[in-house]
Amino acid sequence: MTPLASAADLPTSFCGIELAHPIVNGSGTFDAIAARRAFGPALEETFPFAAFVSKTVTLMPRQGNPPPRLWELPGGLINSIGLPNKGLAGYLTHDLPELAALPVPLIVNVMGFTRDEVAELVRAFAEREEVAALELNVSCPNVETGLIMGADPTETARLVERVRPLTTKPLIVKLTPNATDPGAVAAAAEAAGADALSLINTIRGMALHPRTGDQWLGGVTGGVSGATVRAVALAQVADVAGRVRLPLVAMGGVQRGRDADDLLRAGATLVAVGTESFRDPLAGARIAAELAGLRQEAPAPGAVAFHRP
Amino acid sequence: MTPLASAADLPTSFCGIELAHPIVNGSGTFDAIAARRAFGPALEETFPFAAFVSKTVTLMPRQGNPPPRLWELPGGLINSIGLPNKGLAGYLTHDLPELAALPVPLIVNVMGFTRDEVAELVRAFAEREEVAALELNVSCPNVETGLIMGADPTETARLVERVRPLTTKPLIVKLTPNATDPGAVAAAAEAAGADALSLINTIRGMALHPRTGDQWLGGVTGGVSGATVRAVALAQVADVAGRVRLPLVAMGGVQRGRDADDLLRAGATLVAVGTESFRDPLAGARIAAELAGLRQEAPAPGAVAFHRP
Amino acid sequence: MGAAAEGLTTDDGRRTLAPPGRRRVTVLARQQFGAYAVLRVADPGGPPPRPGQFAMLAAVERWGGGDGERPFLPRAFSVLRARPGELEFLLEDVGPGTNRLAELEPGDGLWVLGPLGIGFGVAASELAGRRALLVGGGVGIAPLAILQDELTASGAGATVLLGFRDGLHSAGAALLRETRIATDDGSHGHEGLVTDLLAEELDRDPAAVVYACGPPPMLEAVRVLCAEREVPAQLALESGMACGFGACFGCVVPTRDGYVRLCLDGPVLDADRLDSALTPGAGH
Amino acid sequence: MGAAAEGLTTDDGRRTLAPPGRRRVTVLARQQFGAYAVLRVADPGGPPPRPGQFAMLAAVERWGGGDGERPFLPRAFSVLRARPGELEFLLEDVGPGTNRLAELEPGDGLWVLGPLGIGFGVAASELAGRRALLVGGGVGIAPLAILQDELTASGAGATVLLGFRDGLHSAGAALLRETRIATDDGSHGHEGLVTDLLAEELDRDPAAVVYACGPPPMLEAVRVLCAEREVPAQLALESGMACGFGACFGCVVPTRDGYVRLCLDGPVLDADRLDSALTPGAGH
Ligand SMILES: Cc1cc2nc3c(=O)[nH]c(=O)nc-3n(C[C@H](O)[C@H](O)[C@H](O)COP(=O)(O)OP(=O)(O)OC[C@H]3O[C@@H](n4cnc5c(N)ncnc54)[C@H](O)[C@@H]3O)c2cc1C
Ligand SMILES: Cc1cc2nc3c(=O)[nH]c(=O)nc-3n(C[C@H](O)[C@H](O)[C@H](O)COP(=O)(O)OP(=O)(O)OC[C@H]3O[C@@H](n4cnc5c(N)ncnc54)[C@H](O)[C@@H]3O)c2cc1C
Ligand SMILES: Cc1cc2nc3c(=O)[nH]c(=O)nc-3n(C[C@H](O)[C@H](O)[C@H](O)COP(=O)(O)O)c2cc1C
Ligand SMILES: Cc1cc2nc3c(=O)[nH]c(=O)nc-3n(C[C@H](O)[C@H](O)[C@H](O)COP(=O)(O)O)c2cc1C
Ligand code: FES
Ligand code: FES
Repeated sequence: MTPLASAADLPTSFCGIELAHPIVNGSGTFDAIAARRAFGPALEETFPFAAFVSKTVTLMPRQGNPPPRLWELPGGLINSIGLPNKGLAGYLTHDLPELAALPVPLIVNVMGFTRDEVAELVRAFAEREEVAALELNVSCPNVETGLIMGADPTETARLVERVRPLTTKPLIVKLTPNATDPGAVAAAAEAAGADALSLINTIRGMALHPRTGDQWLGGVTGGVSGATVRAVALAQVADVAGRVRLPLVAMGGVQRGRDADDLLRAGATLVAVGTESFRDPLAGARIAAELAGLRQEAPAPGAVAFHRP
Repeated sequence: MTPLASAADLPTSFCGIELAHPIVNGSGTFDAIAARRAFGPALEETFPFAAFVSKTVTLMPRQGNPPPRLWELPGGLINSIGLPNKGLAGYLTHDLPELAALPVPLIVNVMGFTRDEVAELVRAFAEREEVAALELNVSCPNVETGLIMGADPTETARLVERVRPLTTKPLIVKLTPNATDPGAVAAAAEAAGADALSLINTIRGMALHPRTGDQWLGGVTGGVSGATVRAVALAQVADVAGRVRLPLVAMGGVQRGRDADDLLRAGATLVAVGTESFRDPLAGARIAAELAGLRQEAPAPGAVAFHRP
Repeated sequence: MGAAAEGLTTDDGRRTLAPPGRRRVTVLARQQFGAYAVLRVADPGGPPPRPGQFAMLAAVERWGGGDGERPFLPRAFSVLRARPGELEFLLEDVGPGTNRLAELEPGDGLWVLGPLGIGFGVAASELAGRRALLVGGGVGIAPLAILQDELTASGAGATVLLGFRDGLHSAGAALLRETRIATDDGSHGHEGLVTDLLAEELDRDPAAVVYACGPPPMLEAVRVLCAEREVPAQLALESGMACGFGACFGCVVPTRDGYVRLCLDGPVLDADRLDSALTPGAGH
Repeated sequence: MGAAAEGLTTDDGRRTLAPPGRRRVTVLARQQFGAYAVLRVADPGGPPPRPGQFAMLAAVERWGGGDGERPFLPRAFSVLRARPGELEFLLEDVGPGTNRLAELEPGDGLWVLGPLGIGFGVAASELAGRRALLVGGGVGIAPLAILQDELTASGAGATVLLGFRDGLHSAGAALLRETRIATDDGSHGHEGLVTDLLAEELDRDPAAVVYACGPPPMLEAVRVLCAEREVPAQLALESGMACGFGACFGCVVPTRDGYVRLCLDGPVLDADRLDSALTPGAGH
């Protein structure tokens, strides 16, 4: 399809971090430590992303939601994972050293149930030179607080104002799509000092048991991701790009270089791959190569301006 | 698949209106007058819906958005139609007499850009005995105002309070899915005197031109509907059903009796079919028959209670 | 064949009413004409379409069947030719829908909704003694075949001018009779545009009614040529459609009186209703 | 065959590492065994899997290929049998994914990611002189075939007990050697449950290690039987998976130490780690 091109043709600068190409992973959709257990040292040689974003870390350890946690959709997935993780202490002891050894910069994604908790998490990473940037998950639809903080401009602004002074590292705010006006939240985050924004997180969805008609997911509702959210993601990215000057990490249903290109045209600086990595662990590298191929055909445009009629 | 069953097995009462079965159309997805031009009098003999919901009527005539207005998705559609209609006067003169002659009750869907406009529309239909119920479109993502009124509980409450005294007809408020908390809007509409709620309207989405990378839709963004929104619709219906006691008209991606059944189990009283009618003009009747078939296999449950873990 | 097969017509005889449900029909044959495929289907219950009418088609298998791949919505196709109980369609493989249709085999199931829309006006009152000039471009030749059949049957006759990209496409000309052909690359007939042939014909004898179907730039050139010479023209336009029966308001094209739904008030429009035939989003 | 084909193992020899990319392989043959299909594929680059390991499979064509129908995600399948450069899988058609795989023909393309997960522990230290008792139910017999091959090759040998619904399914027993069979309807072997046979065997001689794979109720019965008799058991469980390599946290099952990802820490788990083998959402 696209001519074989190298992702090395697409060096990208993001908040002062130099990346080999603009494709990273979506938080919680690639576990580099698990992948190293499954694939061994070969993983590092073919690491598919230009930076690694870790799964959301909370202050205390979490088991996550009861299974079943997955429901397949035509072109997508509902997950109700529920943010299982070892907690801050466990992450610092067990995960950080392993992730720091990856061949790409590390972005740590954190979530707290209060502003104090987020502050504690940010403070914990502020001095860790293994960490290139921090992403604040204010948007997880599986956990009550995520919805509340990230859906409201004022709440978001207060959170960012609170943690901004605690670190000089780039702060990425990950917006929730389950909000009336993601553009307004984006503008509030920018005004409060965020360095970048990422979007979209998963969209709230639900499935019933095919035989009993009861709820299927252990967490009742879950988050929709994959191809099926692509058009919604594109709309929100274009909207937010029109409202802020911050660099954006865009995601939602990216499966091919073409999808990544659409998000870049809509105004993003980086593109994250989530669900597609489940189908193809090296999807990130493939998409970067496809994108480089498209760029050979037609060079990168400036972000397109979308005009209301 | 399902045994041949008759939709007549499913009489349903909705706000005091007796219907042959629980399947109606989504506003703006079936034009009974146009269909009569295409299909002639045979349409009435096989009319697919138990009640007819007309396309949104505004006070003044509207041309709608410039084309292109459609973009196909895997399992769905983005439309940026932009609410073209003849306006109130044109509707009363040209459409109402024709729609009143349909073999099923008529529900008129109206939208205004201010509360005064909505009030004027509601007043205009209050005394028309051809009209069984009114649906307030406060949610159309193609028009700025729709987003604002229907996404905010207070705005919605004010609107409903304003128009509630103007009619004794059942008032259905059609919620927007592009809201932080549709359940809160639903509760506000109930408290303000709505008789029923309908959901979901389309989800904001966007597409780029496959070759030029520019915006595809004349209206820049549009609304996503069809199978691809089904899981999101189900989640919102279950959420709203848990927050209000009002009857619900549920819609979003219904293609089969099974999908309608899921929404009924989640707490709806009626189910509306939208995009699927584009694929199959008699989809409403087919889905009603499939539903009756499912009911023969397993009788209707009470609405399932979904328990958070 | 029942009442439906008799064909109630409205809109001055330019519309045969469609039965309200989509019909599951069976593919009888698929034949290749260069770049085009002709699909012949059995349609025992279907009424006889008017020339220029179309149908919404979807394969029964692997077409968003309850579980959403693309193609998801049915696609619009002009009736190429109709015989009692049979319909023919002409396809060019340009995307997922036409690709899927072009791989159907005899025996496969096809959903058909139609005939839909308003066809060409060929009543004696419309021709008013002038000759019929049929102008087709690419896959747009499809509705001209059934139109030629009708004009031949009525004794009116027609002059047929067809334009194609290249030799592979001009193979489609075999579907009509007594054609003059233009190809962009000169591989068949006149090297150049079909509108060169049209200008020639109109210069020779402007007492004509033009019936045209083809890509938007061709239709626009036809419109301008005819407008300059005050020759009446009927243009079969294209636009993206979701439903084909007026339900979605998605297929509008701008006319001098505002937007009209092409599936309901077209696809054939009188050229003098248009400021331009270059409708947004049409063509590939 | 390169380094990958040699097969680096970890987790006490119970895991062969997978190459990090999915491999596009070719179907060599499909053979029907009653209700089951065996798919044999060429996998020249693949390392030799350990018994109990699985692979994520997806057809190259018509599998959410960039445009989202269901099946969209790959599906997990135990390796039935492995020869150098070849793999075999056993399928039962229970939904869109297995349906699509079961219609693959020789020459068709298949995506394979694997071998994945931790397989059965069959080291001499684990057997510790006891005999191996293999207990399979339905399509769960798959990993027992490769396990029997391994135990036969090592000279340890194995007693094989298989349970099926009916005669159509018990045809799958032909995939293993020297089996004792139970069917629910008595159409083949013992009329009743395979756990009846297991109880009999353990009553006769409890010096055994049990290796089991099958539907959750069967595994739970095996777990209870073995726990009562303090017989060590290794159970190959099932749960819904999206990725198969630990990326999504979707496949967790509850153990005495909390949830574990079955694709990473399983699918084979020591029975004494479980309070129950009835994992939510598994089975059909
Ligand atoms: C009245 C009428 C009669 C017609 N008669 C014929 C005929 O006789 N023979 C024939 O071959 N064709 C005919 N067409 C055209 C035919 O309907 C289209 O070519 C067909 O819809 C293409 O579908 P596709 O899936 O193959 O291609 P698509 O993927 O739909 O691509 C076709 C064009 O649609 C646009 N497009 C691309 N992606 C999308 C998307 N996701 N959503 C929306 N638009 C998109 C682009 O402009 C693209 O070039 C007719 C159209 C009309 C309206
Ligand atoms: C480690 C492991 C090894 C396995 N080995 C084998 C093997 O060797 N042979 C074999 O035949 N099978 C095996 N399986 C099971 C196999 O993976 C499943 O049967 C397969 O995923 C079914 O896919 P499907 O699309 O055919 O059916 P699905 O539609 O996925 O239905 C299968 C079951 O999944 C659930 N389900 C239904 N719809 C959905 C949905 N939309 N989203 C999520 N869940 C849904 C229901 O419980 C349903 O009964 C194994 C599973 C695991 C985890
Ligand atoms: C299984 C799964 C787990 C996820 N976990 C997290 C998480 O821990 N933190 C987070 O910020 N986003 C999480 N996400 C959201 C993704 O990072 C991403 O925003 C979303 O999936 C959309 O991208 P996609 O369509 O490419 O998957 C998760 C998504 C999935 C599918
Ligand atoms: C083409 C199109 C036009 C629509 N027009 C209207 C409208 O005028 N008023 C309205 O309230 N909803 C309108 N809707 C929304 C539908 O009524 C319905 O809420 C939505 O499409 C979801 O249902 P579906 O997935 O079954 O299509 C429209 C939807 C489509 C696809
Ligand atoms: S295609 Fe739907 S109105 Fe014309
Ligand atoms: S299947 Fe994704 S973590 Fe196990």
